[in-house]
Amino acid sequence: MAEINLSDEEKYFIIVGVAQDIRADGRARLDYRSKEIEANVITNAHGSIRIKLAETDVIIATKVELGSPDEDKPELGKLEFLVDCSPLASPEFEGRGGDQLSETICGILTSSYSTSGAIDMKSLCIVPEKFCYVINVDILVLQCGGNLLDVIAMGCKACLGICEIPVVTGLRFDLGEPTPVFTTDEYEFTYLDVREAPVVVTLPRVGRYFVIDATIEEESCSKGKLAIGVTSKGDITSIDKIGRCCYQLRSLAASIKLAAKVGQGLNKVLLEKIESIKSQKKQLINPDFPEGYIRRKTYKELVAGVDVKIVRVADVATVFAEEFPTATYSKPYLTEKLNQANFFSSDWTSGED
Amino acid sequence: MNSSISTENKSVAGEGIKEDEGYEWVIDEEEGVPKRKKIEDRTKVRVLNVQANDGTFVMPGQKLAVANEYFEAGEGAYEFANVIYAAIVGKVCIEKFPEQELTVVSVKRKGKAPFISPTIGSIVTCTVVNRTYGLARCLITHVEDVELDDTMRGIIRREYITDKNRDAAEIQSSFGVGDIILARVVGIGEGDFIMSTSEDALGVASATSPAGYQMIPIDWTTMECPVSKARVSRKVAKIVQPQILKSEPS
Amino acid sequence: METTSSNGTASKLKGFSRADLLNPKLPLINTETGKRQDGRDINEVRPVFVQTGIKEESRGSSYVEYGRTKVICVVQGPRDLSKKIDFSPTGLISVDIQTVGGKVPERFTTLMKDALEAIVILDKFPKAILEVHLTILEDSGSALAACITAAGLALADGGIPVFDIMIGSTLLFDGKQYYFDPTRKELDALDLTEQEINDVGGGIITLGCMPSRDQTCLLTFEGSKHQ
Amino acid sequence: MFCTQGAGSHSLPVSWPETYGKMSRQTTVDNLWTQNIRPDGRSPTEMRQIKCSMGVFDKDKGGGGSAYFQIGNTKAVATVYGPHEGRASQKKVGAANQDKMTVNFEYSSACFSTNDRKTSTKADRKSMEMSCRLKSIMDNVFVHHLSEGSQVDIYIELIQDDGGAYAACINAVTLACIDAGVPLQDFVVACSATMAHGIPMIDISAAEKSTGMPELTLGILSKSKEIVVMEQNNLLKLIYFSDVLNLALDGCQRMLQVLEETCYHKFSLLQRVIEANLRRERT
Repeated sequence: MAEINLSDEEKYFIIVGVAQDIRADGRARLDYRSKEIEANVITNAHGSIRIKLAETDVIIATKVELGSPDEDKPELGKLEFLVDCSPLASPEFEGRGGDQLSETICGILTSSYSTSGAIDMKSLCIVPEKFCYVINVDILVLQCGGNLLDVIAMGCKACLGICEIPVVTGLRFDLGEPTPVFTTDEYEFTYLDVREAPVVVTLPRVGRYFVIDATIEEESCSKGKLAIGVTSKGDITSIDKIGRCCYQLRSLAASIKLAAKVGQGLNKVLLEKIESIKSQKKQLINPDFPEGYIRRKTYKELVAGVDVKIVRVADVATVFAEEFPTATYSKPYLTEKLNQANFFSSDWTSGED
Repeated sequence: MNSSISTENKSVAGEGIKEDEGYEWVIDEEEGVPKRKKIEDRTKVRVLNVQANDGTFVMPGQKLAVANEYFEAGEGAYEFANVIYAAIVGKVCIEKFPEQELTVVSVKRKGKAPFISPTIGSIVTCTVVNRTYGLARCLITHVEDVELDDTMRGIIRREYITDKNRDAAEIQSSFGVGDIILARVVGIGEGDFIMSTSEDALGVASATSPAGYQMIPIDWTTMECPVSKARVSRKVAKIVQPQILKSEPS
Repeated sequence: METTSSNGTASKLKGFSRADLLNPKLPLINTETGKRQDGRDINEVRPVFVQTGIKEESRGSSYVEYGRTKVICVVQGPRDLSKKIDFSPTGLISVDIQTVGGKVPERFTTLMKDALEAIVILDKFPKAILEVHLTILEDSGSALAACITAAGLALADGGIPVFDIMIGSTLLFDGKQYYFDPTRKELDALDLTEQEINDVGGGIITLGCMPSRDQTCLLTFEGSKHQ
Repeated sequence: MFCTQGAGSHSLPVSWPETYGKMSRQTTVDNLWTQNIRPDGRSPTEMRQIKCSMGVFDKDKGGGGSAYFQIGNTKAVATVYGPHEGRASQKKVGAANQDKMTVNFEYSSACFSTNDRKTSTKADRKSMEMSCRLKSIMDNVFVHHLSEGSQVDIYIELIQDDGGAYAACINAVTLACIDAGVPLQDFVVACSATMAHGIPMIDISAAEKSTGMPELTLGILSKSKEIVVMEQNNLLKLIYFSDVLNLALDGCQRMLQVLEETCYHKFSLLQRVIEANLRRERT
């Protein structure tokens, strides 16, 4: 994390303060600061969040793409993280500077989301072996205050929660290869079920005590920290020791219990926030928004619904054609359609009157 | 910073608490909160209770002795929370210094000598790499008598050459490129170590003349090439020159 | 599901991919003998082989074998800091891990770097950098643990002042039992993404500990553990 | 996003839903001709909603300045680390022109800024080129003799690119420099304009740009009306060039109005705080 250097007296003041359960900004050891979460910050992303916790400021956007699953996991969708430390946070992130930090954060996130319980990966797969949703979670760090890892993990969970995944209405078989057909209605989407997703709690060790939600000063006078991924049920999904300190075995068990308790509280607050954002979105669109989560049609249901026939797709992209599952596209049909929309008239292309 | 609260305000702190002697109020260094600490009986302190006596084979992390003002961790050992631990693999050796009432517990290792980084005050042998008006840049190859794996960079400034006429000395007339010199590390600078050759025993130990022969010092400021009799001015180190030892018997 | 597609995609969609056919996932415990697949008991560790001083001109070197996992570690003496890296009052450590063909997850290097910085007494060689090179010859389970032990021994062999010798070990549990020193086959058998493993709480722990000071200098855990 | 409602958010008339990015396909070309309405419902001479604020990150550590500029959905954030002693590596380069202030510029756009996500991080060709362009603009605006030999780090991050990104970056940098107290000769204000179907239009959005319309970005010094930067891509008939230029100039004036009001607003805040202290001392 970006370090600021303090004099020894300041460090001693903080360490002794933490020992007496009074921190530099008046909080007790286990108090969490309030955070502001703002939704829909990036309009051309499927879900975007901006989290600001005192000095840490992070923008997270998720974009959903159509990709193909890995060979060894044919039935699962894919979830990719990319952390980008912008030089706005501190001059040392200029050019290649921030790579070391973003790699560690990426590693921790992928390891805590890799267990299947976190996100229901099976529902992200459209056609096993062939097509699946690839959710790209891009994290942009604008300001690097203390507790960066917690804020990013919370942001990821919130962002995945409100990410709108377009719905596959049907399957089109051309030359025997099933290709998914997406809905054209902007307001028809489904949400991911994020109740199981983990939240990371970092416990920097200041003096002999663990501290929750450390400010940047406290982090610079702590030698190391434990990053523990906790789900809403209190299970631990991943533990990582970062930094150069070593822990007594006894204190490890105590800190994990502590993190589990704090993680549950964090999860509860976050889930409420996600629900509130979704309900706001509901008022925006038609009131009969489907309750809860639409269960996406599995591959078998999609295929059963379509009577399979080999269909030749016209080579010109269908710009204005409506979607008929069994429509036959002949060339004259398309040209007549495009003339209707005077696509070939001169003024569209060369730009003069 | 283990300052102990004097006895008169002990009553203030412990009104209700039963006064059992053997405990005193000491401000805990880490916590900053007065804590009751057992009074260590000072009498037994002088005796060294040692887990590992002299000459035993030791692994890093093994407890050696209890540390207090009379015992210290020497080289190859480190002290943590008043206990001396071994830091390297080797044999324990305990040296007593009666006049300072101090015994030093250290771990020595035969075979490859452990790495010693040039610290302030250590004498260092180095070879001069290049010279400018203000300073001579050289590569440190040995620290005291331990050879380094990899050379470290050091510089000698013009003012640090001699104590006598400090500003009359010049780099050109005291060091030549390629000379092997003895110097003392004065400071750990930004990129290179700052060294000085102000004492008499420091300076050029051996230099090769333009003709390529080992030069012999004539007096403490000039050296002569035995073959071409060319004279070059150097700041010669007042140490017994190896050639003189060789040429003594003849 | 009678798709008339000809090019054999039907067999794929029956759930058996090529990877499954090559190395079928055997259950962790062999039902007849009650022991593990390779005949070890649950809390039995694979035979360990250790050798130090295998490379002459380096400061310290070691070779460690955990069963068939082989790791070589070479420590190059504290070198002078090049001009690029700015001044640091204490020493620095640079770690790089290579495998023979294949990729090392970059989390290994960051974890190892943190562990080594916790172990080595850095202020004994200011302004110098210690280079630790680790090569994983073969990874058949608990490679990170073998790396930890190799690095600890190489440092001791090189006479670098350390707080304690570092020992690494890996533990695998699938909710019911704890398996010591899992092999690569057992790690693959415990597929974390299966749902029932996660309800019960399976996972893999790698721990690097300092025996005489009973502190841990490296700890990673993956999976889900119930309280 | 960054600015609260009160602090310096100056909205010009907005007449289309927030997520206008998904341009509805029904507004075809004839709609533009007859009712003079652009695909996203704006009249040709109407700019998108502008929100800008200064001092976004509390950069009290190190005397820096920061600013956020949003026009429509194009969002840019800039931070400036005030004139400080140049780092050793850059210093040698700047030793030649000792009287000049060395400017260290870095432009980076977020991966999610454009519609299709780009995975390459900062050091690709486009961001390098953009940094040089912005650097050349700002060089002739700085007052060099006031802080010779010192170095200014300017970092700009494009959060969302929805057309007119280059103009947004320039405005954001100007605001950030003012917030950081870097001596500037004059405001640099930039605006983009285009010409389509014979009608000059101001401040084009990504949807319009994607249909092949030429984009002219104009940056001027506000007081002296000198043109600092003028860049244009795609085809534009020469006979229409003057109309587009005048429209862009007019756009810059309106943009200047907004920037100046933001500065007054910020410094009036300071003014009010100082007066409050004075009053408290007197009573």
